[in-house]
Amino acid sequence: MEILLLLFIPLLGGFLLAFFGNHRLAAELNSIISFLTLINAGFLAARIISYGSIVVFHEQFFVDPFNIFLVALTALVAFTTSLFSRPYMRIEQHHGKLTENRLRLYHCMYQFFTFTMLLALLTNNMGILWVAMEAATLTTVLLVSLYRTPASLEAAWKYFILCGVGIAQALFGTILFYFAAEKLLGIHSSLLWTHLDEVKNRLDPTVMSVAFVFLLVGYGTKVGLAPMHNWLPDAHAEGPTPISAVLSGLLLNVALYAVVRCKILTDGALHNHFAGNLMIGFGLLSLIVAVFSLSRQKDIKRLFGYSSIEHMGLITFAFGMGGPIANFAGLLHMTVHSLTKSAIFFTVGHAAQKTRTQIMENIRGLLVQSPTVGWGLMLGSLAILGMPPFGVFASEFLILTTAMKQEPWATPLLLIALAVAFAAIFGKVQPMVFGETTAQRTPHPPALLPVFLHLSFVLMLGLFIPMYLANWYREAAGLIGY
Amino acid sequence: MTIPYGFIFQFIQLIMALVLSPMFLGWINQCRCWLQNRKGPGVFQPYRQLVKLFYKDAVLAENASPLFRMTPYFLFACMCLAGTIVPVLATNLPFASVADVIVLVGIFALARVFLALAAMDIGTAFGNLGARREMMIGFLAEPALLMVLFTLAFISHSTNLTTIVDTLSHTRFIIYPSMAFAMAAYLMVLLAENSRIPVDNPSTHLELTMIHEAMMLEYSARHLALLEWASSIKLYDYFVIGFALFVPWGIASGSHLSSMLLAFLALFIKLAVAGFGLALIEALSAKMRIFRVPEFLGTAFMLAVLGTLTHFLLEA
Amino acid sequence: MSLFNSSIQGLPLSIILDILVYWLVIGFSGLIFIHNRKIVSQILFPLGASGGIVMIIITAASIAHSPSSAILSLGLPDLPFHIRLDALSAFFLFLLGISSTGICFFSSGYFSRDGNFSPGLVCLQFHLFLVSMAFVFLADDAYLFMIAWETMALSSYFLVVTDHKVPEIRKAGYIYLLMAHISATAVLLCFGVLQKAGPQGIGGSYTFEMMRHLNPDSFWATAAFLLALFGFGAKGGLLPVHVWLPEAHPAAPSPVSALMSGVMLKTAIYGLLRVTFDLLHLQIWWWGILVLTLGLVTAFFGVIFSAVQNDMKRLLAYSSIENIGIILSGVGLTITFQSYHMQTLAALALIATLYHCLNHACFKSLLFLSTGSVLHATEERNLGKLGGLIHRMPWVAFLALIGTLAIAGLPPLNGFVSEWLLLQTFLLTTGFPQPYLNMLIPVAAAGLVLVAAVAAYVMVKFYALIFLGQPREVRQHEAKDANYWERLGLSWLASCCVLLGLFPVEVIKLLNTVPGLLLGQATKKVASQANWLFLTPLSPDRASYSPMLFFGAAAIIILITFLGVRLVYHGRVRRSSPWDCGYPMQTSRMQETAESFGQPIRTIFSPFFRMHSELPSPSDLEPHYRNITEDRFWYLLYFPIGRFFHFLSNLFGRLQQGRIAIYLLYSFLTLILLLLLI
Amino acid sequence: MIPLSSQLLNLLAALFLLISFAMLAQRRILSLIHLYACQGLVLSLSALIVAYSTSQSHLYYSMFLNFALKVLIVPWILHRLIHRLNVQWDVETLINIPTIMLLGLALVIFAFNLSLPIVHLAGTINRSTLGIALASVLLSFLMMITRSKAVSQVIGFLALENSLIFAATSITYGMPMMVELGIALDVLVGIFILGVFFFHIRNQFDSLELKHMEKLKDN
Repeated sequence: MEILLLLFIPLLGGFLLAFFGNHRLAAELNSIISFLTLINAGFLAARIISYGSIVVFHEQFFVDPFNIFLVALTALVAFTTSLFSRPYMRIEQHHGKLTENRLRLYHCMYQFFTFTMLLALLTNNMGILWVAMEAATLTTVLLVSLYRTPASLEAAWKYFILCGVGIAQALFGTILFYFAAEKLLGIHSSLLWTHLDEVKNRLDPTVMSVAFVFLLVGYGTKVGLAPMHNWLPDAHAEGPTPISAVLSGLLLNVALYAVVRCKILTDGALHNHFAGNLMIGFGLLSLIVAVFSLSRQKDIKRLFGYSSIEHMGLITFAFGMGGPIANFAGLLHMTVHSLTKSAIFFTVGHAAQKTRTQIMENIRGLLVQSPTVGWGLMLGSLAILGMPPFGVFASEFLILTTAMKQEPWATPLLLIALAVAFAAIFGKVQPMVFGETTAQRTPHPPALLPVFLHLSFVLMLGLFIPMYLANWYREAAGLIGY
Repeated sequence: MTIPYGFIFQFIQLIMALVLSPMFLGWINQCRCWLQNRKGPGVFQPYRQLVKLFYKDAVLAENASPLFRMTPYFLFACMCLAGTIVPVLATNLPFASVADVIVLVGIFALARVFLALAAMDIGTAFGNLGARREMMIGFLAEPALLMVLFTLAFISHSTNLTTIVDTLSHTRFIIYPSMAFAMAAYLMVLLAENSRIPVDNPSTHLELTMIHEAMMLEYSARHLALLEWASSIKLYDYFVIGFALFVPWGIASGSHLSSMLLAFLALFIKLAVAGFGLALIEALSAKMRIFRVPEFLGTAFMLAVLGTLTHFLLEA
Repeated sequence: MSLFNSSIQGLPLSIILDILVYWLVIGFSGLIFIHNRKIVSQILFPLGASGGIVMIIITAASIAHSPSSAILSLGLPDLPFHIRLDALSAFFLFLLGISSTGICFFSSGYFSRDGNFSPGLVCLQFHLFLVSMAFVFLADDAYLFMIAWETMALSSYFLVVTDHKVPEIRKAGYIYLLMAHISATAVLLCFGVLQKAGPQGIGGSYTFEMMRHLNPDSFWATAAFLLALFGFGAKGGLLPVHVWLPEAHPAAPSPVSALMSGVMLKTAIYGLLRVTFDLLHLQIWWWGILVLTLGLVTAFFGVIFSAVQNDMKRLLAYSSIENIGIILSGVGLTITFQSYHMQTLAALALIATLYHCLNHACFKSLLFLSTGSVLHATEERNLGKLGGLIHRMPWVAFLALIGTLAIAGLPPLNGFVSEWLLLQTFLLTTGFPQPYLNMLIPVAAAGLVLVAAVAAYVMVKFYALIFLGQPREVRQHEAKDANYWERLGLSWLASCCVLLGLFPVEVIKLLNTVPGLLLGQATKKVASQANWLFLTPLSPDRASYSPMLFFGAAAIIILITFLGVRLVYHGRVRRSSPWDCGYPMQTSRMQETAESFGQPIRTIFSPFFRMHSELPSPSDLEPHYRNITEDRFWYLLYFPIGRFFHFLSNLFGRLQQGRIAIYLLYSFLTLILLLLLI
Repeated sequence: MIPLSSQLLNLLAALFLLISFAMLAQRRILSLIHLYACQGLVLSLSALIVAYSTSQSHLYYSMFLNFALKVLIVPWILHRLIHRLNVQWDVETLINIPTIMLLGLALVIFAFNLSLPIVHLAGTINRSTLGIALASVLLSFLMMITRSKAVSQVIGFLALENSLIFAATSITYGMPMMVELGIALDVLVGIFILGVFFFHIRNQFDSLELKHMEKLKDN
């Protein structure tokens, strides 16, 4: 029941906002809907934790610790982002960047986007998963191009074409899955993940490997794995900041979730580490490409877009290695990354709004202008760079030490990459936060509750992971297996 | 019933250091006069000098700090201590175990640092210049000195001077080739540390090349007297250390008055010869430019290291 | 406290944890009074100092006890924070307590003066720094160690950039945190190697307890050791990864510089010792030689560079590099001895090393703090512009003199004791299997002596230019002496220097449990048959030293001389202007400057510097002389690396050049490639 | 003896591939749209045949769906678009068609080789169509790469999607209905969004040349 509600709320909210999206209180409504979604997700999560995974509605929906954890995360970040976007978008409107209709479109699409995310996570049907991903692309395309500036249009176009093609390849992979499973499962249930999971050992290896290649390239495009990553920085930089936040915080995770689901099946079919090795390779490649691109950036949101690629690479690497610790670390990293990165985008949004620019040379002395923004950005960047005691370090610690056990050759690469990323990002963040500025101190402190909420959560995860959360991660990690 | 003897020796040594050192300085100057066929002022000239200085009124610069006034006493004390540690007459010195050769070098360094600080206290150009040069010579000479001592220490497996002297003099006689290097190095260090020609000229003022004198320019009367006295004791100390290390024969190990007297005699002879030797060196060699001092002391250092290495090559 | 509920054996450990919590509370209460300078400086910092004092007592009492450990219910699942208090950590905590007490006292005076910083924030970062360092010493699993390690770096970074309006300080902070992070990655990799052989599973082998039990083979052991050497060396300022140190230490406020130099650098030594002797069980002789050589090179480099500095804090920073070098050479000796199972000698070397750590913590903190007072009194850090402060600030001058003599390694103060012990160790080294080593050791000893001698030179420069002579600038005429809190802090540290110098035997009795822990229980106690008066490392006839008697005798002689002179003669004194060979028109500008005092070193060791100097030509109307001495390593190592990475990033930047067709092509080719691979 | 239906199906597959090649080489946008419609027709015909020969009822629906969407609606929308944007006559400059053709040929061979090991276990009546489907996927991919105009790129995208559906219907009697519906919906929405996009792009860059959209890059 929660599942239907969970899907229904954002859907209804989307339609509501399609009509009242330009109302005075639309933003509040948006937050309220997201909040309801969050509550609902909370209930569902509680139930899953207590009773274990469930399959409902002609096996069309299915919830296990792995995806419920992402559902909860999605709902949480969606809610906080809506909180952040309420004042933010209002100021954007005052700056004259948005018309009322655009605002309506924004709110409506925001809810639809949440809906597609949740659908992609909750469905049991690989086909529906694909459909949801495609729908997510469509909604976000509209959101990225919200400002209708040439740059935003270009970004949206690239995003659409690249991800569309990628998704198309994913569809081919899905068809091949179907093709492989059909003879075993018949027409109706042969795309249902649960059934596929049962028979995965008997699926034909060649088909599965080809299929996985298509799926990896396809969904990998959406994850932002190099060399299919090129859309990501543009989309992050040109869209409105809340959208950058949810793109980094949610969409990439969900795409990666799809990849991991496929990996599970492929591993079952192939009995070798083929899928894992592919993911390790792509993870490392993305990591390295991202960190070396970091130092060239001028636009702050581009910078953190690349940092998202970097972290997605790291997570992919972790899942590629597999095993209890690596998966645990991967899940943990998913969590902390989406929390931290969205927090960073919140602060970046405020900073960019204050200084009316996204070019980093022109952002200086944030600490003087508004201490909260300054500290938020500083702490957030340090957290994302894997500085203890923040949670990112915890996951990176686990990933690195596991890599030392399983892929010793890769560890130096990882460490060098992380060091380079540190040098690049911190070298750019420090002058923005510190130093003198001509701008005077802003009168009222910005509403940064979400930022510090996220950061404190990340901090907690670094120092202390509650037992139920840990068990949850463990079960999820167990599901992913090797 | 040896302990009182030990303390007696100790005390005698201290007194000797105080009393003999000016005379030794006088002897050296006398020899130099003879070698430059002049008629010297006599061996006791330094005593007269000291007494005269003690009677004078002290003149201090306005901005002289307490440090400046205390330094002569510190210096004097350091040199006296050094004198007591070195076995000059006998080796069973109770106080010798207070400090070994490394501490000895440390004492000299302490004295040097205090003198340099005092020299810079007034803030005159000459004082600064002297202090800088003195410290430079210090950090070049100290390693050489320590390496010399290390050679000996390696030979005798000890850094206690008394033990070294015991092993060298009272065990059966062995020829140590490393000693030759060590001795040469020690001689060079001695010249540098006591500001003798060719490194510095003790009997000069108002020269841009002066080192030791430049540091004492601002001193007068009793302070100057103490400093002069201290530097003569330093010279004496260096010589007796040299004797203890390289020609330890005659130093009493037991505590009989006979051997005591013998040691006394031996010391006199050594001092006389060595003083003359020093005078000879000074008379023959010309003072070198300050820029060449590093090379000079570098050579000393190299020699000392070579000494150690030869010890490990040939003797170990 | 609910956090520490789970299984703490032993009272000392729990008390130490309480102290840490106490410090944390102080720090966070700084946030409450974030702008209230009076409360923060007059109340919070002294409270922190009280914590330090308790720390000293507890550790001194518990250092001889058997290791006690605890598990905090924090950290990762299956990997809660393990902490352990053994002799080594107790010693370093003792060190932390000693210098932090003095520094806290001083800070309460220092931060009471106004500057553009928010005192509460500084208070928080300061105490966080203390706590993280303590946790570094206490940590018993890799995760907690890394967290404490990085938190230490982070909090100190924020302290360094306290005055972030100044661009140089920002740059220094950046370099500092970057190097700290790189060193941390190396350390992390080292732990990764150490736990490599361990079983799978979270928390599998991340605890040091586990690491102690899995013995990696010599290859992986060497890898771990080299990584540790790099990582910890980078933290400690080992060549060639020292470049951050002379930037960061001067940039920080003086109490912070003191804490960084005095204690934080020792965490590197601690880590190296912990990994090399505690976690690894086999040592290979060439490790020791490597460390010894590196240490000596570092020491030499540090000392000659400190000799040519003009900025007093930079000078001290380089001298920290020197001291770390000396300490590391001691560590190297220890490793070599241990690898040849000469445990007594190893123990002696280790004792000397630890002793020097302790001494350096005292006198370097003391000197940094005194520069802080000078800085406050004159707003001037260029040695060439100071001078004559002994008249204006007698307290600081006197206490700094003690520190100066101590760091110059002069008897009877503490610096001399540790160098004496180290030299003794060198001298006792004869029994190596390789003749080469036997040759090398004396040369190394010579190098050490050279370093010590140059250090004396440097310190004369430091002290004389700041406190002696005539004021070189007008401003120094109204310089004020340190206030009471500052005096308290300074005198605390100064008295530590004196006591450590005068009672070495007692201190060594304290340290003696550490070799037992690290080198095996069989180790014979150092200075076992020494009574409190005479320090005899092995046997009285080999070497002995009694600072107390030395001091007493010197004092007596001074007294007698003084009285004698006064009684026999007179004490009349006249004051007049300095004579100076009768040269007229002496001005204070005719004194030595920092550059001129460094000149001998520059000329003698010129190949080591990267200098360019602007000399006046004879026809200059207003001649001016400038000399810039730089570190070659920037040009030999760091700039090339930077260029290389820049080149790489340009290469990768080509990927993103805007044409959508190209992007599609990437995706297409990837697909084809993978399909071919199958 | 191969049954007639499968012979027909193979014929349609060949046609499909042929059309893909034609699209790859076609310069004029209007005829591109026509080709796309033909492709849709072939697609729905093949669906019909499969449905008939295997009497799978849901395939009829999917056939109707495809027909409606790919033969009527989408081409109609595209026509409207290019008329409104009045680009129906413009011709794009393809670089060197023979090379592209050769590339396409290579791709076809590659696709066939790739599909060989898979095909043999296809129990369906349509052995070799997987290779063709894969080939046409790659071909339309290539087409997207080589095009320099927004509209034609989109047509390439649609062709890609077409060939996917072709693969679905021909090798695995089509996907489950719900999925097909979802896909169709996505395509429809996508077309609408793209249509809106064209206008924005034209307003911003006053042309649909992709070369205007190369501003965002690292430098």
